[in-house]
Amino acid sequence: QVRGELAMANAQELINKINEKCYLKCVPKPGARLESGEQQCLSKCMDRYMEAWNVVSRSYVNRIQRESQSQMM
Amino acid sequence: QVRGELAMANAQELINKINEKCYLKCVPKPGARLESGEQQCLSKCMDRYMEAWNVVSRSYVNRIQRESQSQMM
Amino acid sequence: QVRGELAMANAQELINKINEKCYLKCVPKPGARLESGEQQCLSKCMDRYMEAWNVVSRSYVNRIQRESQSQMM
Amino acid sequence: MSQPQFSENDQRELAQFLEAENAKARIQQTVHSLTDTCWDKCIAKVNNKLDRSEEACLSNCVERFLDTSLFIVKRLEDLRSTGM
Amino acid sequence: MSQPQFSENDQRELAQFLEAENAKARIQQTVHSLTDTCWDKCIAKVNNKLDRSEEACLSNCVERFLDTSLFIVKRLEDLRSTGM
Amino acid sequence: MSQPQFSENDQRELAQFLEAENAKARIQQTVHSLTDTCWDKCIAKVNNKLDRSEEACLSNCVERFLDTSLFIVKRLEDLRSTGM
Repeated sequence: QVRGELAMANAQELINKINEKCYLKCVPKPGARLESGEQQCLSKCMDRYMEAWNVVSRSYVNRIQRESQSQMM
Repeated sequence: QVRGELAMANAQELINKINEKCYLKCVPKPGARLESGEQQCLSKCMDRYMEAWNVVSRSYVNRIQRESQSQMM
Repeated sequence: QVRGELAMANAQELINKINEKCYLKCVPKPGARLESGEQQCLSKCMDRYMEAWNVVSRSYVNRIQRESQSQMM
Repeated sequence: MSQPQFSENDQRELAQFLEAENAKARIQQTVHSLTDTCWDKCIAKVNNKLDRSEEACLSNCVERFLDTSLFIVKRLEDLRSTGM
Repeated sequence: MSQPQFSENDQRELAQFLEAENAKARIQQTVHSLTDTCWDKCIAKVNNKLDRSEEACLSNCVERFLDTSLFIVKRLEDLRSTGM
Repeated sequence: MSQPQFSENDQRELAQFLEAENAKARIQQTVHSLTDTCWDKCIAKVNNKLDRSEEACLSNCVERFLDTSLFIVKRLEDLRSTGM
């Protein structure tokens, strides 16, 4: 249950960040509806943001592991 | 008493946001005193911010109500 | 012990702010390593930020004292 | 010190009241955050009145932001269900 | 487990100490937030020393920010008392 | 209401589990914050794929940000030990 809450919090934070960053990039002038061009931009932006999250996560975890190894030597 | 605290927290947050946004807009180069032109700008900015808050609040509450109605159908 | 925690929290917050502000200013295009020019910039930026913190702190404490004196008269 | 005694009925009413106040606080917090975002998007300079286009921009900004939020959540679910 | 016993005097001193530490923490938090705002307003590029105009800008930035805060609170009270 | 009884062993395992979950939550929070910073630094416009230079920028951005953090902490310690 703790694990579930953690995953939820993580997904929620990811959604909030994507919302903030991609709304800024893809909907510069909000109109009467979400245009199809804006929706395509949001889809792409969302995919890129999740890729970026993965790259950052990988780099960060690698770094932590390198540091903890070098401390043990 | 809970209600009072809520109203207080709401007013405090509004004051903080107005302070942040309007100081940025109206006092680009802070001088030895708050000039009368800057004070006029602050008054206007404050009124506009509170109007904006009301427009946003109305739109948001409308949207919540529409969504909760469409879910009940 | 409370005092120690407070000093720690204060130092940590200062480090976070310097990290955020000076990384933004000094490392516009992160490369394969922290270049010596970037390191020099970070040193200077860090010193300036701490000076700025001191100026702001002094001004703020002065102001609080002036206000509390004028209220007592 | 003795605890005050509440009937079950009192307790239920208190819980409802607190829940309603909580909901109100969450709504106000969202309104603050939306006003922050939409102020930056819609208000370039401060005039004597919000003009019609600024007001329309603010209201569209709220609606489209919430659309974006729904769009993202729905797309995440689609991606998950197609097993990506 | 037994609670340690404090005299009323000890308790009062402890409460005063904690209150003072709280006040210090709030002041430090405000200083962090003001430094953040005023750094962005006053420091365009990083030199070998804060020059006089940057230092004056920082100090004015703090004073005017607090003036702005008082101005807003006072005006809110005026609006309320004239029944708007 | 009676408290459930845990053996000392259960308690130790529970504490370890919670500690590990806490560490995971802190790491995820740092990843969110680094992604925020590095997205703004590295992604100017949204393409059909992260290209090589964007990916390198993101990874360098993380590494240099952490270097910066270590640099600051180390320099603070040096300043303190030389008595400034």
